[in-house]
Amino acid sequence: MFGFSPDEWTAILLSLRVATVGTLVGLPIALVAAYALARWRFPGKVLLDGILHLPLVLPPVVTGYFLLLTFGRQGFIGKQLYETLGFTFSFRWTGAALACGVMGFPLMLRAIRLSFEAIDRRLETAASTLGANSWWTFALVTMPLALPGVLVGVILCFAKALGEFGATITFVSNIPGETETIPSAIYTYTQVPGGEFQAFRLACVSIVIAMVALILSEVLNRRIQKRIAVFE
Amino acid sequence: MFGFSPDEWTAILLSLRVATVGTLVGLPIALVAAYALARWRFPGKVLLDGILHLPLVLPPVVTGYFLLLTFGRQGFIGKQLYETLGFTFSFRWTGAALACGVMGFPLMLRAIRLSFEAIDRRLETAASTLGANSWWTFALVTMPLALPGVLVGVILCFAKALGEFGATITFVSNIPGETETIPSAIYTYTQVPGGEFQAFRLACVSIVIAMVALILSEVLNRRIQKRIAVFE
Amino acid sequence: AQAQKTDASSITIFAAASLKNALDNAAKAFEKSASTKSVISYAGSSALAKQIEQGAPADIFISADLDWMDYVQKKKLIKDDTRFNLLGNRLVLIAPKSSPVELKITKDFPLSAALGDGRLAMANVKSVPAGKYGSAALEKLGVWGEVQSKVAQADNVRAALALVAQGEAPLGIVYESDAAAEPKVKVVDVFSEDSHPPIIYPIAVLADAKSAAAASAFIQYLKTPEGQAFFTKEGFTVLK
Amino acid sequence: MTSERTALSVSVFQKRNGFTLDVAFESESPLTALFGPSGSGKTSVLNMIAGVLRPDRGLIALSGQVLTDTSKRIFVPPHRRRVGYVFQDAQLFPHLTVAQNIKFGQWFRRHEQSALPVDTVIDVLGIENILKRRPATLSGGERHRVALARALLSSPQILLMDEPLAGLDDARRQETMGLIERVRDEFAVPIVFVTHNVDEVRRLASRVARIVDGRVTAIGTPTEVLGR
Amino acid sequence: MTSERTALSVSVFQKRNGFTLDVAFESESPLTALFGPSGSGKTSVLNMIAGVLRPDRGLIALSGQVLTDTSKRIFVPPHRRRVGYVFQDAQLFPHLTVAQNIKFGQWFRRHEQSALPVDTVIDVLGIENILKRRPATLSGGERHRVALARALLSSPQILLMDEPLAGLDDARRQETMGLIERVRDEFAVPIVFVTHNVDEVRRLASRVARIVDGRVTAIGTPTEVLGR
Ligand SMILES: Nc1ncnc2c1ncn2[C@@H]1O[C@H](COP(=O)(O)OP(=O)(O)OP(=O)(O)O)[C@@H](O)[C@H]1O
Ligand SMILES: Nc1ncnc2c1ncn2[C@@H]1O[C@H](COP(=O)(O)OP(=O)(O)OP(=O)(O)O)[C@@H](O)[C@H]1O
Ligand SMILES: [Mg+2]
Ligand SMILES: [Mg+2]
Repeated sequence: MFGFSPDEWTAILLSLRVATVGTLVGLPIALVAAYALARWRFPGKVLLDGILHLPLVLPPVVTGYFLLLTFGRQGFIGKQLYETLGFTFSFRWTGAALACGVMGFPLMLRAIRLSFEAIDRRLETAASTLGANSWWTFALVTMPLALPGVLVGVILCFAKALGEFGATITFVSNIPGETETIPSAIYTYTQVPGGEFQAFRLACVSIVIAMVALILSEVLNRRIQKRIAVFE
Repeated sequence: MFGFSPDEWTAILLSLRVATVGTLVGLPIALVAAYALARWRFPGKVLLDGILHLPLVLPPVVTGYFLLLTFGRQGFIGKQLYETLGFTFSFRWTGAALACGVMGFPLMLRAIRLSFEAIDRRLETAASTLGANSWWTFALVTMPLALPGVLVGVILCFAKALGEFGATITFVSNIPGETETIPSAIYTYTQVPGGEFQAFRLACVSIVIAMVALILSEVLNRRIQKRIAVFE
Repeated sequence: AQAQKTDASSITIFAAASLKNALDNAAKAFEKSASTKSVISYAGSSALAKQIEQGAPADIFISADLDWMDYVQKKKLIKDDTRFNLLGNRLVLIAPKSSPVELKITKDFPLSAALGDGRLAMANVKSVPAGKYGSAALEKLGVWGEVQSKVAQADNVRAALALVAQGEAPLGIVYESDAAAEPKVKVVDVFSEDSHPPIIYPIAVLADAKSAAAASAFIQYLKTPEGQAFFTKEGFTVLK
Repeated sequence: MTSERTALSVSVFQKRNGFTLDVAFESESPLTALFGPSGSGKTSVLNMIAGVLRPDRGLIALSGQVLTDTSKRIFVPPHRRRVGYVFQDAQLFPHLTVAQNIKFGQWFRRHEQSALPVDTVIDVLGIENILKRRPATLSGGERHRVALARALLSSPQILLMDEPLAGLDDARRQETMGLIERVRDEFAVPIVFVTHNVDEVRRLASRVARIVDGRVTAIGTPTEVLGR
Repeated sequence: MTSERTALSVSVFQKRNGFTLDVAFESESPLTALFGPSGSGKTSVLNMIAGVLRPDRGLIALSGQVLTDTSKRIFVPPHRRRVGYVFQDAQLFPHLTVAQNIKFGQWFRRHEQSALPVDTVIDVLGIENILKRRPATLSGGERHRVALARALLSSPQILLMDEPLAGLDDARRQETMGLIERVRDEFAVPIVFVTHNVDEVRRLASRVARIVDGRVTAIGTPTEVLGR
């Protein structure tokens, strides 16, 4: 279909899966981290904040290499995981999802945190006087009010994950059917004469996917905004 | 100092300059675009929105290649610039700044837009009844209230610009003293056997710079939040 | 579903990205003749070497230069006896198609003058093989000192090629195999073999290859004239 | 009917899912009170006079100047209307201090001849001690008083006040009513005033419009509309 | 002094840049009114009873149960206090409909024996027509009435009401006062009530504390405190 080779189709589907899984698994962690950073005071907060930004600051290759050293089968976390659970990230699509999730994480975190910080805390107070403990308050007030930011975070992370290349290829290499995502495939095509057209075609697929995701998020956002707008 | 070679020092200073210029030049554009996307309705809005996200979605190398085709000396914009103004991006630090700015732009845009959308528009209405036209309202009400988001946008863009590598090296290559930023230098080191230590050292510099920027933004943010908090 | 097939009918190859076209075709032909499927992961040699060090499930490694093969060999990650030099390549000086430049590569040839205030596009001279070979050649020819400050180092050969093809740089040094396929550039001259260290793509079977037998069979196939043809077609030279 | 002499002429129509506002009244009175149950459309009328809400159809004119005329597509934007609007819920700028909030309006109309003496307003409203604070640290009544001061000091051509005396204790309420009377008489600024309080209407208004369910059901002097 | 029989006992101290709150009063009365000028600390006292503001020092007890005791480090969190709090500025949840806003409190206290009949409250407050709307589309008075309904229906053990009758027209104010009386008498929920209106105090309260500048200056029956 559309003249894509089976390998390319595999890469497209894999990219979708990797970006989706990376984003969705990262989401709850981002929610917790964003909440902690927005609301709590604890020693080492700035340090944690800084560490969570690292994937943004470091060249992706460095992040990928670091993941390889940590979550590779010889890595100090990867080894534990493999020996205790028999689970490994290395050279699996799960590793690609990890890399993409890690790279997109800071973006998601920041957007969500920004939204948490913008919430009128008097509404949370009101919820507590009505009998909601902090969990319920979070679920029924904080989260719904922060939804536009969560949505932006998700879309940023997803988009980033779709485009992520340096960390992925460094961590889990570029194995067709397992870890070759769209950007890796594009990279490979740019490395040989005559691959430009195919690279371009794959880039277009990325764009289309991102566009669809964006439009979806936009529609959702408009609905949410309409719901929680303080003024029509 | 710290055992860095002069070339490395040059790379560090250059990275700082490139990231700062890329961010600051992008900021006004991001403000306008974010305002337009948050407030106005116009045909092709979703398309514009999508295009502004592209640097996030595409592998950096593709963005860099695209910049080369557009802003290179033979590119259709680059050529005009060179012929009319004698100004060129190619192989200049300005080109690196352009690449970094472009790569960080979507992040900045999104954070700012999120803040604009979260503003209580009744306050803008109040400003208008007090005689402020839309420019003044923007300057005195919208902007100050969106400051936390603008700050987040700036820091995200700056961090991304510090780490940007793929687009920069593809667009303006790696010329020590002119376009060799920290990530380019790091990348070079990771590509030679035994270069890990130097790569690591440079990565630490990136981290330190980002940390300082982050702490600064955090301090500023806390001040702003304190000012505009709806509740103490 | 375990995608890294461990059965003998499938091999995983880690190969330098510049080999894609030739190796893809060779692997396809080999699959037809020997019904061994091959999965090929293309990336930079350094990334691949480090992944092999971290236990990547590969059977064969093809590096774009000797350094990274030496790196994995030193760590005892390959079967020493299977290593050999598969391919060679030639370095060429290129210019945009429309460029009137004429140069003969000789000792002290006027490269700097030909560049004017333009840049010489090369792959990274510290890390990318083509860049390393190129700078070595220029040094040997006695012109490196003059042009060193005019070099624009790209991420890889293809990016250097793009800089010349786009007219950003008036001259560039790339592999012949790349230059041949790009219609927007022309070859100004070829670097002589003795001006730089030999350009070599070494290949080896990895020490903990899961399908060592099939891997060896594939390497044998690459040595046959039929296998070699795929590489010569893309502009590589086959080493004996 | 709408003559130059008519101070304020309002005739607006708007449908908003379920609620229909169809209000028409004229008033030459220095202080017009809008009176009526909650949800009847009083705030909506003020919003339309201020230009922050556009009627579907309608005409609003003040001292002969047309502010809104949908049939002629005239719509003077709010910042050109020189209204002083005391919103029902203060709407102070959270990022500015009380003093800056008050200056906000003054500054944009600094070339108009200033209306009230600043010190008097600050004194009567009792906000001298909180001038340096930010709205988030104010009590409900304090916030309301700052909003009053801000509107009073913005050199308005017309004052729109949405329950301006709510949340004030009796003593301050009396003083503030005195201030409003001064604005009305001394500075001749027409005032439109929303309230639920009959006493306030009797004391301040010379004309009252009773609005029920988006319609004017009675208009006249306080005695005519409210009885004795 | 603080005995089991005392319904409500408050004694709190707090310094907040420039403002010192130092309030102590006890009341066994079913409805205690806090009366005093704007900015005197009435809302702060309610906030402390509700547990949304912590005093620097102090003790708050309700029907023998200690809610806050800084000396013993006791602090019952707000969601365990079973207060029904009508905030001065509504604080409706903007993302929920009116009906959902009201359900919010009911749901969390659904195991407590329900206090008031829902229909009566909705009827008296006149919000049946707006149950499906979101707060952003409500008028000021409507918002306030929804806040009242939400607090009344949350099965409170004590009702805190910050100017609950502000913004209501006379007819509805009378009806609502009747409702409050019913809560007070029939359901025996103690009420603390902030207002500026002397008539309301006289009608509803059996005990009044006058707060001025963060201090209780008088406490007693309405006649004792307010005179005749
Ligand atoms: N963060 C703060 N810093 C300084 N003063 C504060 C702060 N927060 C509140 N105050 C002051 O505390 C005082 C009491 O406030 P409170 O809201 O309790 O008053 P109130 O009696 O409810 O007034 P109102 O009738 O106007 O609602 C006010 O004078 C207010 O300005
Ligand atoms: N978006 C909307 N959709 C439906 N109805 C709306 C919307 N916005 C406002 N209304 C209704 O319009 C009516 C008039 O509102 P308005 O704010 O003008 O009332 P009001 O007379 O000022 O009442 P109050 O005294 O309570 O402030 C109200 O019944 C309100 O519910
Ligand atoms: Mg109103
Ligand atoms: Mg109060």
